[in-house]
Amino acid sequence: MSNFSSVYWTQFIAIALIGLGMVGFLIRRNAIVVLMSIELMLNGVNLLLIEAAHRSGSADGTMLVVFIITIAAGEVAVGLGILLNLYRIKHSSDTELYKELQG
Amino acid sequence: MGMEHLLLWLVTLPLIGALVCFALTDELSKYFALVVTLLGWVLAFFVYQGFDSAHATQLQMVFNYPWLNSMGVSFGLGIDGISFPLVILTKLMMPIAILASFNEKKFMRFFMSCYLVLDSAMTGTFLATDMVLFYVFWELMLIPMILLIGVWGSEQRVFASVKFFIYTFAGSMLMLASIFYLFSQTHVQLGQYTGEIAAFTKLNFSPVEVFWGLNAEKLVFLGFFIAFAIKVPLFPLHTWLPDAHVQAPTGGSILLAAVLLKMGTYGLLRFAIPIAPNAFVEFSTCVAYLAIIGILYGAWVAYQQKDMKKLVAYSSVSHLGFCVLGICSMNTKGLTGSMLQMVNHGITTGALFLLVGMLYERRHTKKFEDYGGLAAIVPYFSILFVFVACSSMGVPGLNGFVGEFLVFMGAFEANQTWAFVTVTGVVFGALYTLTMVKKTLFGPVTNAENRSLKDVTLKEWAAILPLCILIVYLGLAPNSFLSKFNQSLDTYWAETLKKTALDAGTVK
Amino acid sequence: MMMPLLLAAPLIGAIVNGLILRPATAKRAGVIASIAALTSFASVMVQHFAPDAGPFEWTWFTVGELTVKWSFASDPLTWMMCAVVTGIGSLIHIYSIGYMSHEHNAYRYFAYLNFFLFNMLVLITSTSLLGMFVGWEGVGLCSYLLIGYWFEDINKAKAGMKAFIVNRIGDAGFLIGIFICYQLFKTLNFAEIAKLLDTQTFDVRMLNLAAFFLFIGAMGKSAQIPLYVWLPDAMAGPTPVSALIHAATMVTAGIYLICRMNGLFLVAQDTSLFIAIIGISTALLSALIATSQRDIKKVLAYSTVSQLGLMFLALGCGAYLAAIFHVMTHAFFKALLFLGSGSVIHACEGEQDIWKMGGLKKKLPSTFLTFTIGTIAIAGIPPLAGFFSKDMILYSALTAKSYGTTFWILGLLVSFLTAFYMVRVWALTFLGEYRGDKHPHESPATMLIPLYILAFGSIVAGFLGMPEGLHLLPNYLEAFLHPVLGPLVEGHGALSEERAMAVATVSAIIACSLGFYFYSKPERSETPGKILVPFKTVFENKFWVDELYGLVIVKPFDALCAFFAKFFDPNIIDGLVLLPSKAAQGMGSLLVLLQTGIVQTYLLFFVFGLLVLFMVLLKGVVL
Amino acid sequence: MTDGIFIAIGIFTLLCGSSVILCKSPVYSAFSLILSFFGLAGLYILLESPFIAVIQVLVYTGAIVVLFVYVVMLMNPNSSGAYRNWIFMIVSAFLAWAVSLYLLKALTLGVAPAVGGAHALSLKEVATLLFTKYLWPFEILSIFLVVMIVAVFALAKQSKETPNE
Repeated sequence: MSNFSSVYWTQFIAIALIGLGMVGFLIRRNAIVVLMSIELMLNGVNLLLIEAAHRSGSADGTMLVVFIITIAAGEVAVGLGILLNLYRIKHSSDTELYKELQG
Repeated sequence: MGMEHLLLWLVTLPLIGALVCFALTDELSKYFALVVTLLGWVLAFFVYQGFDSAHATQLQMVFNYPWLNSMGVSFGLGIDGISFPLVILTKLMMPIAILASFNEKKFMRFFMSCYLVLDSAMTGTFLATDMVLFYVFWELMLIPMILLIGVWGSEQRVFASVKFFIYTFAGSMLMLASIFYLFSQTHVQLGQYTGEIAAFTKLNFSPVEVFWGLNAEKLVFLGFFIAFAIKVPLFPLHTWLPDAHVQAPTGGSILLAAVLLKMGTYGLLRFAIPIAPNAFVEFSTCVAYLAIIGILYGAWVAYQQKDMKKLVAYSSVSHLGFCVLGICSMNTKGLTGSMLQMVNHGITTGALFLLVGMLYERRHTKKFEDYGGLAAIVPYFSILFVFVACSSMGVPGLNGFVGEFLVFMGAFEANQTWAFVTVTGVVFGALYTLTMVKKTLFGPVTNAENRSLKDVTLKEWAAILPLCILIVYLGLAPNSFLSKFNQSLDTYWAETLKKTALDAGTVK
Repeated sequence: MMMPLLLAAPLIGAIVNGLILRPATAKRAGVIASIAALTSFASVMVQHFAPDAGPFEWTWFTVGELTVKWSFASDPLTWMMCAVVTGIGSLIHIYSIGYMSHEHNAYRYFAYLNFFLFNMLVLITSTSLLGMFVGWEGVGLCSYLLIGYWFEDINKAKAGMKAFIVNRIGDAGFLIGIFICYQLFKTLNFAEIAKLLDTQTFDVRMLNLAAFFLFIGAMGKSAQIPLYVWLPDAMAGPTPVSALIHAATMVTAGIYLICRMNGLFLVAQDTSLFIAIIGISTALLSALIATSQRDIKKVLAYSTVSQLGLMFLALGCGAYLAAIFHVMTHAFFKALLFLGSGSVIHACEGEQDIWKMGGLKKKLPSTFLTFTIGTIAIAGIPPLAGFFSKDMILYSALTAKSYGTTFWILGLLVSFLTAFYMVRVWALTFLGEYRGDKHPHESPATMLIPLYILAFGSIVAGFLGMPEGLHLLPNYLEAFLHPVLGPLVEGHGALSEERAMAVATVSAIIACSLGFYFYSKPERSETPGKILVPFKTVFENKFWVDELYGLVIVKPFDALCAFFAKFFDPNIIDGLVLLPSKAAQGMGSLLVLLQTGIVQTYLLFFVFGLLVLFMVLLKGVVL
Repeated sequence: MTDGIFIAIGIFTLLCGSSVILCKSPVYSAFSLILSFFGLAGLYILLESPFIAVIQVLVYTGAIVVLFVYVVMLMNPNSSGAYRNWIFMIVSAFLAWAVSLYLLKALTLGVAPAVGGAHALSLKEVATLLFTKYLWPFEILSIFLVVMIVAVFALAKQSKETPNE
């Protein structure tokens, strides 16, 4: 398991994850799914970091991943808190309804 | 009080008065402001006496106080032939403007302090011998004027004051650009930065074409010229004047017409022409055309106006066109004529606005159709109205004629077709003035409120009488006033155009 | 001492009446005004018989090399004009006491009248063109105020304004004339100009131009062809005003100007010819119009215009003496006719239509007598003033250098028409039965005395300038005005002077009898109308000149001003000024559309931005 | 052989990832998220960093996704219109595809050759690194977490006051 013939695969998967996350938070109307797709993108980045750490052998990459995970946790907590409040007002999590801040 | 402090007092007295005015009650501030401006008369009288007409070309009573030493800018005040009549005019019109706004209802204290700040700013602009100081006063003058129009004006006052401010301010931005360029040139050409206007006139410009075939001198001239043309107001840049006048309170209108419009022509004489004489010589023909169009256009548009103040505003465009034409004719007669026309226009239009203000205070309307047949009801008012209308038309024997006649002589000497065209301006001038007189005074009394109008009150007599006396005095014996600054105007062209293409023979 | 008093008296009278005393009754105001006029008349008389020190001088303004002085001349021409103006002026002041008795604040009228007298005297006595211009415009102003005296009626106010504007057009021409004169002679003083004209020679074209523009000024003031339209409308003012201003004094200012500058006009030959042509054509046109006017004052107004035309004919032909002589005689009998018509109108309580009068011979005997003398004088019947002065003009026209005979024939036709319409007016008002519904009564004494004096003047005035040929009386006027107007030019025309006089008299007598024949009996008074029906309508509507002016000048000018005031200024120029502010608002409203409020749209922009960023950073890399 | 397992797990993760964004009801997308995280953990193990894999499973999947599921249950979302309009989907798909391509290009450009032996990262190494080089970020992170908790409490409290109509 030590070495792979090519780095290509992991990067492909990571970037695919990021792309999926990006598509996700653009097309879904449900706010929660938007948050999930952001998580997806973050994990795509983690994968890239781990692959780099693995390839270069230094543990910096893993450190970064740990930090990313904690931040993601915080971010989700606040995100969901806000969503709950919005839900309390709008009784729906559909992003189309939250349009008061219009021009 | 030594002579040199006189000018300093001339500028700062009203400023101090303005500050004190804040502290007084509404009632008291009225009379206090009047006293301050009458003191202004006294000071002006001293200046009138102290001014030595023999050498009116040099700056007299110079007061200099180092202000921004590093930049070579000093708080310099001085008076010479060109600024002398206009300073006297400013000090003369102040108490009249204050008298005209005695029965203002709201914020009288601030109203009066606005006037006093305006007074000091205007006097400062005329007396400043330092470019930066001139610009400071030039901008300071706008602020009280905006407040006067914006706070105490009539219906669309805010629109008018914003338009007035932005229009004039945009112009002075161009001027600022020219000032910066000149300032930098002083360092390059004269070794060290200096704000002195005299130093500015000694600069010479590189003939290299910057863009559109305009070299540095032409650009500097245009910078100054556009700012002053807006203020004059010259033909295409005049549309702020009717709005500002219609919405301004009576006192504001008087000062706007009597003094602020003269800033433009004064600026041309003091800054634009001496600093960039070649450019002026080249542009003088098209400036003259603009002035001529302004004269005729102002008269034609005034003829069709429904609103009294708008009519008088457009008449100011026409009268000021005469002043600019006088300057562009580039000879002593034209210049003296334009200088006299500035003073005369200030007095006549000031009186006209005073009268219109009287009607506005009684009927609160400026439209012609609300008036008609007043001659039977208010005889004294109608005598004054016809008298001032005659002076505005330029009937000889009154002050309007002398200025116009000299401008015509100057224009005729410079270019005969100019004179032929502008003389018809005299006919149109009579046309719109008489239409105004007909619509307000003659004909049957159309609506009932006019019947109960009361005639001129004592306060109004106090305001209008000095103007009438001056109208007759300047009409019949302008010589004593003229001889004061005559000498400076004779040598003005000799000096300023000496540096220009005199040898190139462009000047006739 | 006399000269300042001459001017000061009417000015003080005006100020006392108008501003200080403002007396309630017309009588008191009239008395003050008349005293002022009489003192100035007296000072003129004293001035002549005991001339005091030299001209009274005072500098008005000096600018560079141009110095303008107020100074008052006392040469014979000025004296004669002052005598005529103040003499007839004071008579009219006395007359108007009676005429304006029922006006409630007549002090205003008398103040204006005195102020007018002052301005006219300034015009006549000033020694420089500019001083004259001051009087010129002052007189225009007073005629504006007096015509629009009854300002309640808007049409009268409009007539006043029309008079002032048309005069102003003439004054604009006058101003240009002054500029050209100053450019040529470097001075505006008459004496100096005359001296310069004798000594140096100037470019004839420029002289003609200067003369032409000065003539435009004269045209405006003395109502010649293009600028005469204001005089008939000026009848809106009270009748004494018409008598004083529009018959005797103001309208003659143009002629006085040309006589004063006779040196210039003598040299400028083609302008003089132009003046003669304009003069005779105005005379002919207005004489034709006068034949079919209904309003008595309009007839007299047109007759004044035609008599002025004759005077300008004389000026054109170089006979300045003839013109001045006619000015004097015309002042007498025209003032007499106007005041006579004034007392007729006063009697018929404001009725001015001659077809509604008639048979006033019995009710207004003295007015009838004086009016008859006036009619005979103007018609040119020998012993009276009109004959001599008109004949001098016709003879000078005959002996003129170019087109002598044609001018003479046309002049003869004009005097024929004059006699005809004057007898028509005379007959319709005084003969036959009274056709109106009022009950006319004789006017008070104050109105009749001036009429008698003027009647006497009309008879005697002719003898002053009798031509030498008749060997009856020496030509006093010629001797008196010789120094100023130069010698009487002796020319020779188709006829000798005596024969020309005879022809003129015969034509006048034929015209009078024709007029008398037609208009004395009511049934026959319609016939002339029927004979020349097509012409009658043309004459009655004054050749539609006013309507033509309205169409060609007034309407397009109003349209032009309305275009500028209502469309061009607010939309184009103001539009350009407000353009930046409107553009800013427009842009603002566009950008607002981007703010949909939905989170995803912002995320889309975010991703799009990312893409662009990558494109920029990885320029070389092609996907 | 290990390549094969790696690709299999990779494809499995991608499938779960796509089902996260494609399923109509959020509940299914939450569960597919969990599955994709397990796939990821597998990949981490294959990349010889078991510590991260454990963290991934414990913290990420255990805590965060559970929170998601919990909130999804609270909001009982109706899976009405799940997706935005068509044009929006096409545009966003294209953009995502373009960005990913660029990312791929960028990564391949900057790849440094494998330097030094690729060896499994022992926990000791990670821990020493944590407390030496990354001490400050670690402390700041703790402050960040405290702030996060306070924020969430504030949000929660606020919800009590707003009248839940």
